[in-house]
This record gives sequence, structure tokens and C-alpha cells, in this order.
Amino acid sequence: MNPGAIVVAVLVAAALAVTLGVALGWAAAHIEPDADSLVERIDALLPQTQCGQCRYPGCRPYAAAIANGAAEIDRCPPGGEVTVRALAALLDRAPRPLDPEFGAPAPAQVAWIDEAKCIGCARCLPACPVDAIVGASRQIHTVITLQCTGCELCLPPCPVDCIELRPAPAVSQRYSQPRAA
Amino acid sequence: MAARSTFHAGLALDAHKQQACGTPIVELPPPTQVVLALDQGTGYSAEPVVTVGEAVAVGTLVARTDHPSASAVHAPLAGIVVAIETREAAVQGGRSVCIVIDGDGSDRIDDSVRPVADPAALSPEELVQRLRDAGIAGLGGAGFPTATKLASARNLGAHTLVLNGAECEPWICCDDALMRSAADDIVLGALILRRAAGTVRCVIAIEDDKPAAIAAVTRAIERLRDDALTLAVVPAVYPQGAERQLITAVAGVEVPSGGLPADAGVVCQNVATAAAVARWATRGEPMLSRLVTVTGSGVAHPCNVRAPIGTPLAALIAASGGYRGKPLRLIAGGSMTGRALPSDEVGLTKAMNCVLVATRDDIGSRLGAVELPCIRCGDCADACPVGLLPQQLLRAALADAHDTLRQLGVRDCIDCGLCDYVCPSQIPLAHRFRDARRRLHEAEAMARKAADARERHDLRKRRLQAAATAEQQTFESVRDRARRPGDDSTGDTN
Amino acid sequence: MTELLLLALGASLVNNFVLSNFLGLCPFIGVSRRFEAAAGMALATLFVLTIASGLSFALWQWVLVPLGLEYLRTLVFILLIAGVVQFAEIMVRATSPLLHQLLGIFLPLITTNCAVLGVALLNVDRQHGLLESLVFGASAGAGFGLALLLFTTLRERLDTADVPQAFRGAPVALVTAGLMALAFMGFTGLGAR
Amino acid sequence: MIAHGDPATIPQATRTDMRFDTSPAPHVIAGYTVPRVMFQVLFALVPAGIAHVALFGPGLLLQLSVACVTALLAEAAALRWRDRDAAPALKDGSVLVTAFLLAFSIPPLLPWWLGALGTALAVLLGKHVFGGLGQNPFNPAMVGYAILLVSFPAEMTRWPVPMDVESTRTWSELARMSIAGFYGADLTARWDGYTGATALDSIRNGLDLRYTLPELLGRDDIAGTLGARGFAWINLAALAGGLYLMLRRIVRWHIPVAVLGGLLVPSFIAHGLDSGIALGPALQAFSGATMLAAFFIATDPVSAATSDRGRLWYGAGIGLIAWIIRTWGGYPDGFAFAVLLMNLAVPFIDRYTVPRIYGRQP
Repeated sequence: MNPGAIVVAVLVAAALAVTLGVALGWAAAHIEPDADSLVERIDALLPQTQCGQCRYPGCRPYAAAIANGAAEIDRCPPGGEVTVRALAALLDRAPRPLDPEFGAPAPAQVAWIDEAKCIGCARCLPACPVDAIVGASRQIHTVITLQCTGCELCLPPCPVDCIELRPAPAVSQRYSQPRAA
Repeated sequence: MAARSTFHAGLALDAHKQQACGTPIVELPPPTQVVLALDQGTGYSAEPVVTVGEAVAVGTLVARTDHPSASAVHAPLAGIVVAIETREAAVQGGRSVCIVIDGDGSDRIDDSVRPVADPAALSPEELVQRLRDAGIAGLGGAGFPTATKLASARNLGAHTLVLNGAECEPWICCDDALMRSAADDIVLGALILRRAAGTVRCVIAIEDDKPAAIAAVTRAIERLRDDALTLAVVPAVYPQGAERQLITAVAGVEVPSGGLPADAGVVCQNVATAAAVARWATRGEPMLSRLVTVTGSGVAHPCNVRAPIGTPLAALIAASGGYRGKPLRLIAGGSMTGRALPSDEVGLTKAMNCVLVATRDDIGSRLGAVELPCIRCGDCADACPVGLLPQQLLRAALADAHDTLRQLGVRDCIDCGLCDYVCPSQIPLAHRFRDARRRLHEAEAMARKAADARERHDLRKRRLQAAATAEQQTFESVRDRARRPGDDSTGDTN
Repeated sequence: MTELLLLALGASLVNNFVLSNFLGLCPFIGVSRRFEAAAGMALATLFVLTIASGLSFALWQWVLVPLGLEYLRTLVFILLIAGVVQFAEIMVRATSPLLHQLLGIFLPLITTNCAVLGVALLNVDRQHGLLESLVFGASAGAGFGLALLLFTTLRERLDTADVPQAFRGAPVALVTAGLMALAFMGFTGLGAR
Repeated sequence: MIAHGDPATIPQATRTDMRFDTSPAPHVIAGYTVPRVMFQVLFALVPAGIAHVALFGPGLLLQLSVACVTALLAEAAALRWRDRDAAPALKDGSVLVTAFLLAFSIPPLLPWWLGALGTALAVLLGKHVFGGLGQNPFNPAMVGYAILLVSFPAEMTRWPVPMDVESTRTWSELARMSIAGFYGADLTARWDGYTGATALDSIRNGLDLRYTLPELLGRDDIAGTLGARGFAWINLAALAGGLYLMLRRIVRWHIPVAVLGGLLVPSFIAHGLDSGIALGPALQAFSGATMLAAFFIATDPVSAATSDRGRLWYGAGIGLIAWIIRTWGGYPDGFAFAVLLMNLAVPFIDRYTVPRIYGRQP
């Protein structure tokens, strides 16, 4: 084999590589990946307690973390095994048990304010991620049970520990759509 | 054995109607006690307006409601309220709050019970409201408030009122007995209902295995000479009396999936409901009693009984000669869709058209059933009147695959039980589907709650952001003004 | 025309790349758990196969042969296929990130899908023209997609089957694939007469 | 007025009188069970079995006995291995149907161990690997048959010359040969001339040798008045059995009609175009495994499509593929492979032939 042939071969291979590289580089720069739609679909499966047990500030940030591979699907105790299975099915991954580091699944609960003890300090109001606590400064507060996600975020700010968690009522009546109306 | 009918499939079943239908209607005297379930069979309860110890008369309102799916309850006998408590009842879940009234033997009538002077003078809207107040509910088995159906028929502009006299379920014959004995009441009620629903015409549908009822209703219609009130004879095929299947057979239209009959321009009422409307119009009587078939091999003398709502089933069975043989199941309704009750202490509800006391002779086929794996034979799909594929639904139900369940129409299932009936592997399909529907319903409620929480969370985030931005702007403008000496608007700063 | 039709039938059914030649088994087993993913894989492979067949023919016919560089074909074809696969990946990520997630590693692995390289090399060996190459590539891709989709729907049905513990997952999938190949043996000899 | 709404504040009542069982509705069923279906199928195979024995000797009975014993043993073993109760599965008759179909498909001269091997593979690999009754995507009998056919092509294509071919053979000689074959004796030594290819195989080989179809049909060892020698009668008997199943509504018309349509329509067209080489519909219908496949094999509900429309596609596919393999393929009869090929398409067909649900747009 003469040296000229080797040079030609190298040149051909290099030319091909460069052409492909340029074409792909252009395509990568000009064709936008559509990340949002995946995040939406993952977010739709999360329980929206906004509790932060996954160590992300709310459900959507966690969904984004799952979508870009930063977090596993086993970090959502309020969703429990059901959510893990739904996520596994959506993403075609193997279902796995919940990671106990992020808490254990518990039956659904809602916050309840002992109005006798409440001093109306209003510190729990900004803590609620879904605005489910009604009240104002020096007024007794109460929790809108139907809207409460049971995230427990209102517990730490309360100076008199007047908030406790109680078993949640069944959601199916309030959130069902009666067929005839 | 199988016969094609006007809808997709269905089957001709053993009717078992001769047992109760041959004997005359028994009028039950007021029992000593009634147990009035506040949920009259729809899954939604009325709220009691009486207290324990209060005296009530015949027709006194004891529970009211604003819920479109619940109906008002009236005292069917004069006496004292002795208890308001959760008891076993013939409803979903098996328990309901019940008002228990001990009769005092008098026939004192509440002042509110007055004949309607002239139903034709009432506007349709008034008519609907009065029927709602009278607690008139569907007597065909669902117990759904008549007024709610009429209102949606008005809103959606329904053109045809179908009166359901197609009593397709085995064993039940109270509508048949009523049509033979009180056809004039039914026709009168039909006219009032037609007016209230605002429909152009009314069709009374009767299955072709009830010639006596057909003859009686034909005579009643002829006496009336109303062109917009007609009779339709439909084939006796189960489930011909199911609302949607009957509408298709009579009006030739299909009720859209997930929609109401009124969406197809039709509203359906039971013939017995029409007769109850006639009683309300002529006597002012709210819904206090109903005709119920008491039958099965486990009662001595099967018959149709007119009994006050709330009558304990034990009293009904006593009126039919008491138990006979070894009763195994007490079924509210027929053998295909009836609900098996734990005890005969429960009260008669508006939705209960039959009390079937079944012995091994009646339900032996089910008792001896051994469930085998599905062999995909497709008999269930052939029988299904809705055109579902039960064997694929079963797989989806066992896997709890909600999307597949929805797509395959688990909600379109009318719970007729035919798939179970024909299944050679004896799989309790209808039960599995009921279970799957309940789980699907819960999952969707959870999803709606989650969507609600997401929306509130988003709104809150936006509000906080807006507040932060506003604060920043205020801060900046104050700072800017502070840095510009001589700006009068900030006052004398130096 | 008839010859092209026979070529297409042969490449897609009779000598199905997966079930008769056992090429491309990696994505066949790997991406057959869910219909959406399998459909995406089928389309991506069809796309890559068709484009790569055409481009590899062009390279072969107009670059390698004139320059006497036939011995470079494997290297050049793989380079070319890798480029097309990368392009396909960019497209998938732009249109459906969920599909991108579902396909995962198997999308770039189309590069090493022996069916793709096999088609390019067979095109050269059988001295197919440009049109023949394209038809051969497309029908091989269609055959791959058909086998993949049939296999996926079978596996979805097996998901809810009461499979013995020892056979759950991959074992029963392999048995199924084997029985599919057995069924495709019915086509052997087809066209030989 | 009482405080209502909260059920917890309302006292509970307890009653303990007469209690009833509260099982869910419906409370009656037709009671037409799987075992009854399966035994009806076996019963419907009896006429074909009689024809088979009369024409090909008692080999079928030997194959049936070995297939049934193996099938029951394999079923019991598989269930024992999974710690399941074997008794109901053995009694439901489904495994016997598999054994019968396989025994009817294989040549009656097959050595017993091949019959046993095929049956064991059918039951274990075709059925229990997937989880047993109702779970198998492929027709177990055809799995067993196809494995035998590709592994032992010589044994699997050697049939006795049927009784209705004019010759001096007697049924008792057929019987002796069947027993010899059953024990694996070398049949060429003593029984050469008593065995041969089936009619379809002979025609295929003849066409390969450039004979024309009329020439081949002129030979009196291939075809009779109706169809293939020997097989015509079996097909006729299978048709009768199949019609009985249809009458009893165990088999619905869709699959058999579609299978026959898929086979006969193309053969009618091809025969019209070139009667020199293409087999006519009558010959196609009454040779090989046509009727057995159309009424008994393709109709196995477990591995067939489930909706009416799907069944039509499924059956038509089987008929068409069988015709293609018979016409151009490497095997004399294509039904086993046609059934397996359409079996693997069934979930796909089911996916796209969901019937319209009441009240929904098509």
C-alpha cells in the first residue's frame, strides 16, 4: 500500500467526520429540545402536596429534577407506592421501593387548628403552600380541610403548637362529579 | 336460548315472574315501625328535619335536601320519631342514617297533604319543584329524584318522554301488576310528567311478554285520545328495561357515553313513578308507599305488596306468608342486579322494586361456581348490551390500568351482570368492574384534588412574586428619589 | 417493479431481519415493553435505515469505489450511521422528550444495531442500485418495526399473564421471541420455487 | 333540630337476628362451564377420528393415547412444580383438547416418543411457560406440531397410503404397520410402498418437477372426486363436527368462515388465472388440515382475536398465509405456521379492533 492511498483514506474519513460534525453541530444548536412537556407529564402524577419531603421546593421542581435525571422516582412519600408505580410506568423504569431517607408513606392527613389555643399570630399563613389557612393577625385561624394537602409545613412556625394533623376525610365525595345534575 | 334484540346483544333469561304475578296485590296495613333510610338508594342522603321524640303525622316531611341526587323523605305513618341512627340499609355501602318512627295507630294526616287542585294550572317549573318537595323518586330501581331528571330534560330540550314498563329483570313483576291494575293512574301521571319535562310526546314501553299489561295500558290510552301519548311494545330481552337500552329500542337514538338521556333528547321515567305522580296530583300524597314484589322460593306466598316506604322487610315477608325452606340470600332487586342484604331488619326504600328471598333452588348455579382462568371465549362480549370487551376489561381491572379501563369503557358498563351470567369460567366480572370503577373514581378524585392544589400553589407563587416585584420597585423608587436632592415630591430631605 | 416488490417482501417478511436473520436483537428485547416506546423505536430505526442505506450507497458508489478505498467501508459506514443516529436523537428530543426518556440508551445504540450495518453491507454485497438500496433499507426497517410492534403487543399481553415466577420478564420474552421465530420459519423456502 | 351531618354523633344500632350472605350480583349464572365446552369440542372430533382410523389405520388411536397421557402428565407436573392444585386443571379438559389436536395433526406412523415429545413441548413450552390455561398467546398444539415439523421433517411427512387409494392393501396391514411405526421400526424395509407423502405434498413435488396439475390429478393416488385421497373424508367429517360446534354456539361463524374465505378466495382466483398449476378451491378445502384448522385449531379462543371484527381479520390471515405457504412455501401444508403467525398478531389485532361502545362515536 502506497503512502498516497493512506493519505487519501485519512482525508476521506476526516472529511466525512468533519461534514457530519458540522451538520450535527448545526442541528443541535438549531433544534430546540422540548423539555417542558415531559416535566408537565411527570408533575401531573405527583400528589401536589408541595411538602418538600423530596428536598425540592415543591412538586414541579421535583418533576423537573426527574426529567433531567437529577433525582430518582422514589422520593415522594405522600404519593406512596402508587405514585412510584405510575412514574415507573410513564418513564418505563423498574418500580422501586420508596427511599426511606425521604420519609415513610402515611395515610392522608389534614392540618387542624385548635382554635382554643391559637393566638392569631398569623405565622402559619405564609407557610402554607396552597393558601389553605384562613386567618389574619389577632384573629383565630382555621384550615380549609378540603384544600389542605397535609404537608405539615405549617407546624414549625406555630409558636404555641396549636396545629395538629388529623386523618383526612375521603376525597371522593367532594371531588367527584355526579353524573346527573 | 339467545335472541337478538333492538340493541347490541342481551339474552332472554328465565323470567321467574309467574310466582308472584298470579296473585292479587296485597295492601299492607301500616306497620308498627318504619325505618326510613336518608339515602333512598342513590348514594346521597337527605338531612333530617325532625328530632327524636318528635310527633309526626302521615306525610310530614322528616328529611329535606338540596342535593340533586337525594330525595326528600316523608313520614309514611303517624307516630313518634324514636331514633335517628346509622343502621344497615339497602344502599351502597350497606349503611345509612335512618329515621325510625313508631306508629301510634292513628291515621292523622299532615296539613301539608292536600290534593293539587289543578296540576295544569301550575307552570312546568313549579311542577318540577312540587315534585321535588314531594320526594318523588324513580321507582324502577335506581331511586333517582324525578325532579332532577325532569329539570335536566327541560334544560336540554328533550322531546320524548319514555315511560319504562319493560320490566326485564327476572323475578320482578310489580310494574306489570301496576300496569294491569292502575293503567289510568299511569296515563294521568304520564301527562303530568310530559308537561313537567316539556317533551312533545310520551311513549309507554312494555315488553311483549306482558300481554295483560299491554291490553290495560292500550285501553287507558284509547280512553284519553291523545295522539302524543303512544304505546311501544318491545321484545322481552334482558336488559331491555335498562334506561339506555330502552331508549335505543324505543327512540332509535343512543345516549352519548358519559352523557344524560336528555342529551339524546329523551327522558326516561318508570311507569310506577308516573302512577306515584298521579297519586300526588289526586291526593296530594308525597311518596309514602310503593308496590314491591316479594318473591323467591324462600317465601311461602310470592306476591306484590303495596307497602309504606321504610317498612322493615321482615314485615313484607310476613305479609307474603313468611319464610319457607332455607333462605340463603335476601336480595333487594332481581337475581341479576339485586343487592344482597345482610338482614331483614332494613327498611323498604323508594328504589327497592323487589325482595327476592332466594334458596339454593334459585341461586344454586352461582353457589356452586368455581372460578377458572379466562379462556377468552368472548361469550361475555357477545352478551354485553353496551358492546364492551369484558375479558380485556378484566385484565385491565386486575392490573388497575386506569387509562385502559377508561378507554375500554368501564364507566359505560351498566352493571347488568350478563357477562357473569354467560362466563364459562364463572368469573365474577361485574363485581370486578364495580370494584375497578370505585378505584378509578377514587384515583380521579385524588387527581382532581392534586390539580386543585397545584393551581392554588401556582397562584400563590405568582402572588408572592408580584408582591416581591412590587416591593423591589417601591424600594428602588424610594432609593432613586433619595439620591436626587431637590426633588420636591419627597419633601425636604436635606 | 415486481422485483422491487419482491425485494421489499423478502426483506420485510420472508427474511425478516429480526426473526429470520436474528439481527437487531438488542433493541428487539430492550425496547419492547411499551407500545409507545416500540413505535418510536420502529420509526427511528426505519428513518435511520432508509437514510443510511441511501447515503452509504452514495458514499460507496461515488467516493469509495472511485478512490479504490473499498476496504474502508465498515469504518465509513459506521461513521455515517452514527451521524444519522445522532441526528435522529436530536429530532426525537425536540419532538418528544418522553419518547427520548423511554428509548434511553437504545436510541444511540441504533448505531450498533447490526441490522443497520447489515443492510448497508448487504446493499454493497448484492450490488443494489440507489433505488434498490433505499427500498431494501426501508423494507428491512419496516420488517424490523413490524416484528418489534408485534412482539411488544405480545409482551404487553404477557404483562398481565400469570407467568411462573422463574419465567417472568426476560425468560418468557425470549421464549416468545423464539416461538415467533418458529412461526416465521413457515416462510422458509418462500420464493425459492 | 338535631346536629346532623357528622355520622359519628349518631348512635349505632346493632342487630343480630337473621343474617344473610351478601355476595355481589348477579346471583345466577348460566352454568355453562369450561369443561363442558372442552368436552363438546372433543366430542365434535369423533367423526373425524372415525374417518381417520378407517382410512389410515389405528395409528391415530395410538397417537391419541400417548398424547393424552403425556399431556395430562405434563399438565400435572407443571402445576405441581408451581404448587398449584392440579385436579381442576386436569378435569377441565383443555389439555386433552391440545392433545387431540396434536394427535390429529401428526402422521399416524410417528414413533411414540416423537408424539410424546411434541405433546410435552406443546403443554410445557406452548402453555405453562406463559402461565397455563388462558395465558398462552400461541396455540399449544401448533407449537408442538411446528417444533416437530422443523426438527423431524422426514418422520413428520410420512403418511400411510390411505385406504381409498385403489390397491391391494388391507386395513389389518395398515394396523400392523401403524404399530410398527409407533414403536419406531424402520418402515422402509417391510412396508415400502405402504407409506408416502400426502396428496398436497405429492402435488407440490410434482409441480416442482414441471408436471401440470391436470396430469397430477389424473393419477389416482392423489385426488378423488372431492379432494385429496383420504384427507377429503377426514375434512368432511371435521366439517360436520365443526358445524355441530357452531350449532351449539361453542364456535361462532367468524373464524371458520374467514379462514375458509382467506384460503378459498385466492385459490379460486389463482385457479381461474392458471388452472395448470394452481389448486382449485375444492381441492384446497378438502385436503390437508383445512377443516380441522378452520373449525378446531384456529378457533381456540385463548390464542384467537376477541372481537368479531378481529376474528374476521385473524381467520382471513390464517387462510391467506396457509394458501401462500401451500402455493409458494417450503412446507406442504401451511396451517400450523399460519395459525402461529396470526397468533402472534392477535394482540396487535385486538388493539385495533375494539368494537364501538354504546353511545360512543365510531
